[in-house]
Amino acid sequence: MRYYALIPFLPLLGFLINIIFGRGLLKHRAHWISVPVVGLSMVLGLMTVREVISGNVINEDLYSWVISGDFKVSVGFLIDQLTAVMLVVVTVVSFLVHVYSIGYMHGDPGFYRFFAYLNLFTFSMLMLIMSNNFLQLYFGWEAVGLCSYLLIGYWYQKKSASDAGKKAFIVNRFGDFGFGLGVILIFLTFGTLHYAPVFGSVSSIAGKTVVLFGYEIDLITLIALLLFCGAIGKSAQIPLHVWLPDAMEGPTPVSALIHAATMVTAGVFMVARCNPIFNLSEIALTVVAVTGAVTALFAATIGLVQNDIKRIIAYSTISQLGYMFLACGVGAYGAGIFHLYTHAFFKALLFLGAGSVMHAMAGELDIWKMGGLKNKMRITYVTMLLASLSISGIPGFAGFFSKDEILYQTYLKGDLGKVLWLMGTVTALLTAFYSFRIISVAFHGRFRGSHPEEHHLHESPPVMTIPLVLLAIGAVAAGWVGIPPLIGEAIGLHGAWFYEFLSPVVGHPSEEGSHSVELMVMTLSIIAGIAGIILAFYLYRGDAERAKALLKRPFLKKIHTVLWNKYYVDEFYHLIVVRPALWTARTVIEAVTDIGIIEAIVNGVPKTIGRFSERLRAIQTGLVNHYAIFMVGAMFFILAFILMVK
Amino acid sequence: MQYIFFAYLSVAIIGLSIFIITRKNPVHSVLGMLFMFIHVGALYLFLNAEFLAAVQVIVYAGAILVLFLFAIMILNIKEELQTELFIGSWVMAIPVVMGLLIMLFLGLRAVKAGYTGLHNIDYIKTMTHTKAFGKELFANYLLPFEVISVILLVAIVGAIVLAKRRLR
Amino acid sequence: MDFSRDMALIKPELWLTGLAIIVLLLELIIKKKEVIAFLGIIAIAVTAFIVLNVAPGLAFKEMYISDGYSMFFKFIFFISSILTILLSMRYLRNENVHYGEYYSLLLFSVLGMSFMASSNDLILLYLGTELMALSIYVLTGFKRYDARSNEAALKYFLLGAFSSALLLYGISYIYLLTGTTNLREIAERLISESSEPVLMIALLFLASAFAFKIAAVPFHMWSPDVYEGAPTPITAFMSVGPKAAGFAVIGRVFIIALGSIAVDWKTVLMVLSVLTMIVGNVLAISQTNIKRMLAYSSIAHSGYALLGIIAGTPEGIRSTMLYLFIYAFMNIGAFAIVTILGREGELISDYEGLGKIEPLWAAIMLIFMFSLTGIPPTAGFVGKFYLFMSVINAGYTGLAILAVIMSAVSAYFYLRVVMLMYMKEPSRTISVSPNLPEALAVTITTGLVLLMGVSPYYFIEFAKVSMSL
Amino acid sequence: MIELRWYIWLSLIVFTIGMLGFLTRRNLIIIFMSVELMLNAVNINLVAMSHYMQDMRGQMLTLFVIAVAAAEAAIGLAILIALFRTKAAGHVDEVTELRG
Repeated sequence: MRYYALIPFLPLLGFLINIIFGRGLLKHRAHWISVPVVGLSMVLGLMTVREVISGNVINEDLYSWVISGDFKVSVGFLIDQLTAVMLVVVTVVSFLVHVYSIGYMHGDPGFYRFFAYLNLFTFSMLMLIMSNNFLQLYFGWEAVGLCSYLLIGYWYQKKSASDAGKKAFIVNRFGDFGFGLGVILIFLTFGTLHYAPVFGSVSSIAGKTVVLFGYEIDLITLIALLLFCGAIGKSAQIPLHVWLPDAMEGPTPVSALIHAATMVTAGVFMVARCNPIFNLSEIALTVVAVTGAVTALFAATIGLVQNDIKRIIAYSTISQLGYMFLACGVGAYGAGIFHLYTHAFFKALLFLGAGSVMHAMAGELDIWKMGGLKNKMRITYVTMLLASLSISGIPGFAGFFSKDEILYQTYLKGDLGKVLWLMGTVTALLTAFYSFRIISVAFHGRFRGSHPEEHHLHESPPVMTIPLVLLAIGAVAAGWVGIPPLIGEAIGLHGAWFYEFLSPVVGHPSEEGSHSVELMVMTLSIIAGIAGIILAFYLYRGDAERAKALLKRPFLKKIHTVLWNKYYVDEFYHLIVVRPALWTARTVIEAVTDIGIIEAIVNGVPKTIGRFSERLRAIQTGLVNHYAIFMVGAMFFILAFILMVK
Repeated sequence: MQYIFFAYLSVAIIGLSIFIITRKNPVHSVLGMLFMFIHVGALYLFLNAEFLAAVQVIVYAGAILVLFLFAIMILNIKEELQTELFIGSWVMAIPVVMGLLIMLFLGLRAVKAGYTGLHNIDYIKTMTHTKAFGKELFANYLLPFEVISVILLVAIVGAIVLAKRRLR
Repeated sequence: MDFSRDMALIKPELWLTGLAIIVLLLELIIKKKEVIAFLGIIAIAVTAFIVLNVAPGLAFKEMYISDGYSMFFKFIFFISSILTILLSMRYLRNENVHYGEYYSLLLFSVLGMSFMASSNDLILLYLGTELMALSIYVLTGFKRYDARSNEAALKYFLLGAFSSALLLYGISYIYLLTGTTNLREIAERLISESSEPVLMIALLFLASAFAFKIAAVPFHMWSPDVYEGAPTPITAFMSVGPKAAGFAVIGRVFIIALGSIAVDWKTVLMVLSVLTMIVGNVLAISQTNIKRMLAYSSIAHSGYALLGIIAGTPEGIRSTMLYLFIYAFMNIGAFAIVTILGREGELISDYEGLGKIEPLWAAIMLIFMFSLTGIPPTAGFVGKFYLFMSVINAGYTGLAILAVIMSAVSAYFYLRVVMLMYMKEPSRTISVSPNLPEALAVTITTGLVLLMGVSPYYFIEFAKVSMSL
Repeated sequence: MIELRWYIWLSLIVFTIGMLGFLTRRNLIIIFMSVELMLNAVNINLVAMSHYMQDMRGQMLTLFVIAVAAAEAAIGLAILIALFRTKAAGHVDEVTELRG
């Protein structure tokens, strides 16, 4: 029984049913279809994971769509340990978000459309992670992107939402272009697109070079970097991170599912999946690690000063994704995937919690308009608190184990590793700080909104809080499958089970460290986390007078301004990309259009064909004789041609 | 003698053909066609194909031309005599057809019969053409012969469907 | 010699003839025409079943051949005629010309086509062509109180007769050169006769007559007029069945009989194919009547399908066969929507806002338009993909590039229909109420277009097996 | 002895005349008659070839052509009659509603 094939196709079925019957038959009952299919797909997914844990790895082509010579397009599934981890993440979070959305999207005019897109997204994401070849990966890659744009611009009547959708689309084009080139290059190099033969023969092309623009470039490095281009775009790393904060224009469940737990982690997954390629290129790995570390620190600093609750969490996501890439870059793919896995729970929880708050606050996003929510929204508060503790790396919570492992492995990676480790530890402090800034400002103190607003405050319905509770359990406990051996020994548990589980796919990190180093790293990261929390509570207690007082100092004020404006990256892009593009569009194209060149090309070609077509139509006079004349004429020319040429 | 005979038949056939396509009055054309068919039949006789000659006269002249005459009865001959003979752009047709004719003629300048079969003239003479033809037809061309019968059936059905008046 | 063996081989045609005559006779007794239609479908189904059980072989002095190739084409004819019958009933009733002869004539034309596909002799080929053509002339003019239908029938008839004269003239020179009309013998005797002027003349006339049948430019000019004027189900049928029959004949005559002068006929077909693709696609752009637009699209598709014959390789022939098979479903499907909309869907502008009033039918039309354009995952893409690949593999990369460019041009007019359906506001209200057979036809075509698009493997195998027999 | 090519040339000329008639005449019946001319040309060709090759096949085809011509005539003239009835048109330029 190949029941695993149902895992992606059930959501697809849900999508089809919704899109066909949604408008007429289902309307506000769309979730009757959507939620069960994803639930079933989760159950099957978990069953498959159990199979994998017991040692069965599946790799087969279900069927081939087109075969022509070397070129083969097939739908095939590879379900190994890495896929299993992703299956858990995608199906569980997706199911919980689906359930949550029933409450959150209640009464929205596009209810069925929303669920249809969510189903489609789940399908695409599952196709992406379960693929056994690059083409299907690419298909899933583009399809999740498509769903992402559709859902960011879900409230398309809002200009900011449709603009954000466009921005995500355009920014991702840059990355996907590179990714597409990478896939093509793989096909040209290996003659196949299936993982197994590509990864099997990848070592044979080590050291091969290609000449590009006169430079000799290592082929493997080129492939790896092109693939990584795609990861940068999809996972919102520097310099293509600008779309993710804007993507928060989409409905909050979408932010939780797509822009925190699953789609944006596709880049990390892809790098881990392609580890045989990346491992052969020191340059590519270094690029990955540095990009990750810089992004982590950079995004965390921006997150410090934002006021929009979803934007803070969005920058936090970018930062945490940076951690994952950092791990991959130092060869600790297991740690990266582990962080991906724990992050999915606590980050989805943070977003859903924020959604719950928005639900109570009638869509308000500014944390300064909130305050004292903890008394009105018990469950939301407690779950948010647990998620924040987890992301801050407090021992015992999921985030601690994964983050600690990343920092430890980074520290071991030579001199550059030490620098990156320092950046990572500072980021840990900042992470704790901005996370608890939200808790402190939004949930503690007194309510800063108007009286009717305060009256309106209420805890969300159970359909929303139950997913919160379930995710909170994950945020606390999900990490216990990957306890560091150091702690494991101390409490008598088998440590590092997760890494051993993944090692058939991603191998072990190359460096071995000592217990004392591990203990030092761990202690420092715990200190950083706790320090961040204390600092946040200290500065933002009450009405945050201390924080306001700090901002009076000119130097800090300047820094704040820079951070508030996100290092002016958007402005910078506006200056170097958008403005020139618009300028070109306005002046050059207009000028040329006046001359008529562009018009000749853009409008002219269809118009010429159209005119040609009209002209040709005149030949068709409706007179039988004329038709025969054309036939005879053609015969004359053909015969003349044949006889003369002979 | 045979040259004269062939020359007469050729000239007559060609002349009648031209006559057919240039007459204003369609009835004249049909009559021209009748004569032409008879001449073609004579040509078949000349080629030792008596049976075909008979068929030519009976089917073409006897059946097909009568159909044409029926159809022409519907036309208003008086009006017909006053309208244009050719389509407006008949000039276009001349070079095209002449070009093709020249090309074909160039290709067909020196044709010869390629193969020799079993049915030589003596054989046909002893057998008589009709008998030889019939033997050949029912021995080797049974399937096409049957298909022809279906074609004729279709023609009958089709002609009735198209031409009958609406039943109310 | 062995008469009973001969009869066993032509069993499908015998049955079809018999059943067609029975249908014709029952029409006198049974007043309910839907029953006649149903009998017609049964007749074809029975024939299809028999075709499956006929052993390959030659019959009637090697005039008739039964092989996988003919079987494959016969299935295209059967499928297209069944779909046509399903589409016809309500249409004919609405047009007030619901006569039982319609169905028997349709069966006779299928009979003619199956003789064409099975003929191993130019005589039988000619007679099959005539049987098919005569039936279809009548079917085209079946709306006999409609001037447009009459006009279409007249034009088709006159030009068809003209083209069959061309065919005969060509046959006469083949006969002169080889002393035979049997395709295999022609091939044997022609080896010594390469590229004689007379042979070229014969080739020219044959190619012209066949090009007329498949509506290749510049022998295409009848087809838009005839397609527009004919009853819509017959248009659907004509654009698929007789066209496929034409291809069956082209494949057999050119590749088997004229194999020794492949260079010459490939040149001719290449010119025709290039012209066909360009003119078909370009002229479709400026059409306002949807049937006419589909007529030009059908011309363009002939151009694509010719590519496989030009490639001349088994892979190429197979691709052409597969393409025609796929084309049968997607084109009849598109015409099915046009038929169902009836007088409400004559013009392309009638499709404005259809997505709002009739989302289901608009969605199905969208699938067919996508398929005709060749957008995955529809069958049209698969067909084009294999076709173009086979041409590239045979070394005609330029042709493949042109075909791809022309496919892009074709997107302009196919997707315009989609654009009108979904981006425009409806200007009027229409009610679409297909009857059961029509719904069935649409279901079959839509289902197969999607199925072949998603998993073409079995159909490719089917074509492969048919070729290897 | 008359050579075969004389017959073929005769046939060619008649065929061409038929073609010319088809291409230029307005009257639908005459156009159809031109097709009959072309068919007769083919028949001359076939019978002559058959005779000179001492083979029956060409004559056989001629018989079939004549039969088909009869069937064609029946159908063609029925179509013409249907057209006369709806439109009273007997010339090609009167039936150009379908065009473009």
